[in-house]
Amino acid sequence: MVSGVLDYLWLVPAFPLLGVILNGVLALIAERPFLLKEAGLPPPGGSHGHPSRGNSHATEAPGSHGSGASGPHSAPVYRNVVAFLAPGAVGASFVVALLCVLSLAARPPEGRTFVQILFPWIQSGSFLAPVGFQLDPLSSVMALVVTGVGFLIHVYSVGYMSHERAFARYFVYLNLFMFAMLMLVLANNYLLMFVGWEGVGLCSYLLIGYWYEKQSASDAGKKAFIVNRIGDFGFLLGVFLIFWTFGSVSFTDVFARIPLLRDSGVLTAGMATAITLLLFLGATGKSAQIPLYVWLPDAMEGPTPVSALIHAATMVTAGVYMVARSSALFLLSPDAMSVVAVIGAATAIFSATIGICQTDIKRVLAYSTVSQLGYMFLACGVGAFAAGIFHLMTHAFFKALLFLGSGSVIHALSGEQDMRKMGGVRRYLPVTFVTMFAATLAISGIPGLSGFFSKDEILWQSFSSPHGSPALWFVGALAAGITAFYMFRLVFLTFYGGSRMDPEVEKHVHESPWTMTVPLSILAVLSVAGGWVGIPASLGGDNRFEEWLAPVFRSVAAAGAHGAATGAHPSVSLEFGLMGISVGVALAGIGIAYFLYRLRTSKPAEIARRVPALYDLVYHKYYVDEIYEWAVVRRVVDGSVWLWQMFDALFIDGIVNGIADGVRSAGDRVRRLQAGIVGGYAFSLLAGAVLLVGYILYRSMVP
Amino acid sequence: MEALFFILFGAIAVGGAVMVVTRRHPMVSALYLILTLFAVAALFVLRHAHFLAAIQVIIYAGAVVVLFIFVIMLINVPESRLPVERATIVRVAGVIAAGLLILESAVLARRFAMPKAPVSGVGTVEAVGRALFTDYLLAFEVTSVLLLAAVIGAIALSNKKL
Amino acid sequence: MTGVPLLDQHLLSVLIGLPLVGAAALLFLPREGHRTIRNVTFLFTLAEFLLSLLVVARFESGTAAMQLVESVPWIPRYGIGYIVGVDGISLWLLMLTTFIMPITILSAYSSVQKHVKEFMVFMLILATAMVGVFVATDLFLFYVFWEMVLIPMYFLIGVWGGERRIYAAIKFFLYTFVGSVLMLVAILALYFHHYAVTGTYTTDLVKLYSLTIPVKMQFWLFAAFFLAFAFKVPMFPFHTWLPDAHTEAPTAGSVILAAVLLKMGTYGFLRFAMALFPVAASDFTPLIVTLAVIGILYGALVAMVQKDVKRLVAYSSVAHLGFVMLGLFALNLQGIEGGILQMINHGVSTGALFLVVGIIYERRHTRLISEFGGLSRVLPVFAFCFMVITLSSIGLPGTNGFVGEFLIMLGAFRTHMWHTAVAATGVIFAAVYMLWMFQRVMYGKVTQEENLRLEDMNGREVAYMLPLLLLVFWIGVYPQPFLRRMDASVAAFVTRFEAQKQAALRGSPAGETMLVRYFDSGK
Amino acid sequence: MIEPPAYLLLSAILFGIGVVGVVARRNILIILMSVEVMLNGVNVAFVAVGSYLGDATGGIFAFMVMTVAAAEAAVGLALLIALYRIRETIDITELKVLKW
Repeated sequence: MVSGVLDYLWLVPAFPLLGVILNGVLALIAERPFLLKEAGLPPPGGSHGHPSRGNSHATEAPGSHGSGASGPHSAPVYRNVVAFLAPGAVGASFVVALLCVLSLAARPPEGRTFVQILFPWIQSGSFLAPVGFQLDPLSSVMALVVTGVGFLIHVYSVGYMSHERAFARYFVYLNLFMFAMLMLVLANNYLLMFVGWEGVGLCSYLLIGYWYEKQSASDAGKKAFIVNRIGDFGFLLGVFLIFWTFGSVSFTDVFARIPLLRDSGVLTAGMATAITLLLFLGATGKSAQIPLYVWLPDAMEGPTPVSALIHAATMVTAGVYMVARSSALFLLSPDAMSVVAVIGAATAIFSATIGICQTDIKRVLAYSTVSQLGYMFLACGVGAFAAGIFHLMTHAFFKALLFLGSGSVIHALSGEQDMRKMGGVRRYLPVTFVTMFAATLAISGIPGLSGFFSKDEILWQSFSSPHGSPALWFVGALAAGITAFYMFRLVFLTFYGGSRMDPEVEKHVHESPWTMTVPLSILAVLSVAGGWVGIPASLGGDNRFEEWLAPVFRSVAAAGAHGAATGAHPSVSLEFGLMGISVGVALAGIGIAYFLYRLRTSKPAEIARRVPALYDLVYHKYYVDEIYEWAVVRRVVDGSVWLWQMFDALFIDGIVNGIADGVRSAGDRVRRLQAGIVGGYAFSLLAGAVLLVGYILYRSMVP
Repeated sequence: MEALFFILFGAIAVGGAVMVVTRRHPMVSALYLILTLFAVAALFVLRHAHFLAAIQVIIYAGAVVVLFIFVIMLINVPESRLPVERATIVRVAGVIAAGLLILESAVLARRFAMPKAPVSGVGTVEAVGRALFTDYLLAFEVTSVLLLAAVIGAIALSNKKL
Repeated sequence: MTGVPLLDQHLLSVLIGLPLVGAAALLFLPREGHRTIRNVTFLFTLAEFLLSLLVVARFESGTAAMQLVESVPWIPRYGIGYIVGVDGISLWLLMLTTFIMPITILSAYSSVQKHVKEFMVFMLILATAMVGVFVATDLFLFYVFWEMVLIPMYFLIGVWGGERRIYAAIKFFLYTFVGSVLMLVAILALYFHHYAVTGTYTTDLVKLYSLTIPVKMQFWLFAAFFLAFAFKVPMFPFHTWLPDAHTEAPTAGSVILAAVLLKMGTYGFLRFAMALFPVAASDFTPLIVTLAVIGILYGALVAMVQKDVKRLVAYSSVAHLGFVMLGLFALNLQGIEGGILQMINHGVSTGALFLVVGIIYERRHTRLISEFGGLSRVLPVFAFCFMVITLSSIGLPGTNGFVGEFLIMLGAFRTHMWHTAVAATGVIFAAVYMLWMFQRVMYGKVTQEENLRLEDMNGREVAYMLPLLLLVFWIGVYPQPFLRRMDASVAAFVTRFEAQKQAALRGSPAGETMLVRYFDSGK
Repeated sequence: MIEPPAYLLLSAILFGIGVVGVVARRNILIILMSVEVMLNGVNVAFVAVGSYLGDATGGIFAFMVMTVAAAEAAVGLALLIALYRIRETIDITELKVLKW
């Protein structure tokens, strides 16, 4: 029976959770003695050849973690167990997910929604949020991407992290992340989704701050968590509104009740706008959109596989997934759709321009990620949810590959991340180079590769959909050109030209072990071929991907006001024209990159000198971090200090202690009556008696 | 007849009391105190409180005042070191207040209505004894505890190692 | 002898009495035998906890009535009775009290070295008083226990506290005492009102519930109760005793203070102030909700800039209790259940936080954040516990904090949408101050030489931390056992609240509330 | 026939004289004796009123007062002796350590 396999859906998140527990026990029991032994030792100075960690300050960080103390040769047994357990858990969950999806696919399209309720989680009055999973075409795409890419990155991590002291701790976090992410994508209600939503934020925090001894790393982790929490605040309020509007938080209930509530006037457009904008605030936090994107570039402080998994392929796309999941709600509110589209487009172009001037290889990729996420939101904003998810998937392949490739480079170059100190690495790292080049072609939108199909679908929809406009298309196309430019800039600076490497570093450059290159190769294949499931009809394909997702978004279209998700193409020739333009723009971007970084390598510096203000502005990321720091962080901290010292200590406690002091000083005065002279006391006693008897007398005379 | 005795003993009591508070040497005061106590005992007899009159003489005059005299002789303050009385504001005011108190009480006492049929015999040994060992038994027993406490207190206080 | 049924009949009294018996037993132990004294105290508190499990076992979740009731006339002439009972509102607070006691006693094994015997005696007296507060259903009895809590706590702070312990102890005592004196006046007023209406004197809470109190009288009585409980909670702006008391109290004192004593205030609101005076409670709701929201933000902001870990946690309590108050005054099922659950959660997480702080304080004798840094490297187990508790405190889903805060805000969102929206930003600030503190204490490099030599948590410390961690996840993942036992009582509370309110409003001349009339006359 | 007010008047006068002694004298011994005078004044009232009302309670009260007076005298004099040993004075104005 097909549903027999689906009954084991809960195993998909359960395997990583098991991995968390087992690895956690190992981390606390087996790994702790090693760490403590090391902690007693003074940190050895200087780095000697262990390219152990990806951080931007190679000269200070690697050595300070005691990299010499534990190499793979001296690895204790537990490390092997962890190295097997952690990827194994994710692999198992991938297999289960795959089987479940296959059995789901065997069902007729309308019946492709499977809900499994495990137990009630929070129940209070009419409110019920169960722990339940929902597998439908949308979540199955996500589940496969998450477990599949996640598995590859786990394998890669075994190699990449092999020199780390806290090996088990890393995999605990990574497995925990997989668990949280799977809860997010498989949840059957908004609240459980929120569990995964915050859970991945936590793992992101933990993994960014993995090298917690480094101030910048723990700062970045904290920043990521807090900025995400700002988004979560919106998400949470959105959930409240959903519950009090729909009376449920489960996806199926909410979407099923839309027509009824809309017709009865309970669900107004204003309410829909409020709900969706709050949810979208959550999405901007998680998916690093304006104005909450600032945490993602800093998140590159984490180990590179983490950047690949969390900050490129999976977690940051959760916002897109959530918007797509809530598409029925978003379609009720044209205003919200416009906001999503505009924010997406603005983020795409804004961060793409920042990417031009970055010199840190991972930061280029980080801004690229922000930009690509903007693309996905653009797609959602114009109603092309399927296209957004499609791009989400292809992006997961090629961006994970790009990060892993850059990780491989960094690994080979002893932790060097500055592209100005690379060059000509192609010779040493052939596999890395080839795979990364494929990914670069894919992201640039070269026809035939995965990125082309998904990106082109988005651009076409942003032009042709009822929610779209030529302006959105133009911004998108421009961003595509810039993307092609900075990606090839990255490739040229890193792999081509003469070596600018530190001679000391150059001696140790080596290709990475198989645990790293095999995932690279698999991802390269996916980057190239991953788009072939969604070749549009105009190019002779049948867009099977969109068809697969259609049940999710078709019911949306039926429920929503506008059925634009899979609108018929108005004109094939127009589509071809636009496709040609976007390919042309991409090629132009590549051409400019080739010109500037291969032919006239002195030109970039010259340009920078010619427009110093502009260059400075872009180089410093438009000073957004500084503005936030000045306008928000400092205000809040100063205000809090004021509240504490002036309001709390001076004002409130002033009143409290003032009362106390008043009583005390009054007592001090009254005390003088108690002079200690007995005669005085006797006299007051007597006076009291006289007054008392006088009073009695008075009362007896005056009735 | 009763009026005559009342005026006589009342005058003795008041006179003795005045002497008690005005004499410089405590020994003289103590002797006048005995006079006052006897006069009060006589007044008790006038009101048919024979038992009380008896213990007034036995306990008060016989024990308490003797105790006073004993202490006066024990510490034997030389004449020169007796406190010198001086009129301070508090003292003068105190005397005036005391006078006021007497006045007030006198006015109050005049307004005091009372059945005119004095019942004789309520202060006899039998009556007091009956009351004491029936209705007021608990109070009586508590009195003994009080006295015991006083004894212990007195002993403890006069301990040299205080 | 039918042992078990007898025990059942007097279960609550046994729970009240057992610690006192323990305290009496301690008197017969030699004062030098610290080990014996500690063990005996621990055994008594453990027995207390195990016995209290029997309460849960006997508890019927389907009914809203008081259960395990014992009612004995105490001062019959004045209608005062010894009446105890539990319902869904007090059950978990009782359990929290008995649960936290053995843990604090274990933590005091090492942290209290002077006057061990007296310390333990005070702890046991405190346990009796706290249990009494939560099970008393007679106003007079409640008041007795309520005041009885003050005395041992006063000594715990004043004798075993930090440098400014005397100041803190007196401040704590006076602050809360002022409130409770007002409450006493209100109790008397209520008592005489009951006599005036029915002709009998009683302090039985259940009988008083059915009393319809005139609107104007409700206003003043609620105001008095409000002050008493608001001081205790503490609500902004009556909170300034809390940071001082928490900071100066010994670890065990801080834990008890945070876990149980503060809950007496919120519990008092629910059980007495709101239940007895529904009209006034409704009138006060805007004020209280506003103060609660201010407290949430204020506590969070001020916590953020503290330099002393304990002060930080104390201010975070102000914020957390703000959430509880917000939930209670949402006046619907979700809000109140969330509020009660959050009382438990706060007891668990903040109690655990104080234990965590206590652990490093014992080793370094400082609470200043700047004295630490990089401890993760030296103390991995400690880091793990601290992390879990931090996450619980900031309300991460999957931990207990989330369930409570979520239900609170869900409930409050319905009745006070904008207040709740503002309060929700408190969740952000919670992350800011907790993570910032965690970063400064645990992350970075070890900067102080002494910190390198710190020892990780020992077996005893793990033993008392573990139950707390388990509870963090249990409530976070499967809160149903807790919520289900509240359902009937809270639902009945909400229903009765509305009914009483309507009845009282019918009784008042114009059917209008006090505040409305006040403002109308002001115009 | 003596009216009860006469006894009460006498009682008030005795009491007042005792009060004067207490407030106006410095010699502790005399103060103590003045207290005895005051107590006697009270006793007169008790006994007189008791006998007029025909109630033994008045007498009982007087009895109690005497007991208290005896106790008071004993403790008071003991205190005086203890004090005299330490301070070598029986002047009440010199005793003013009862303050802070």
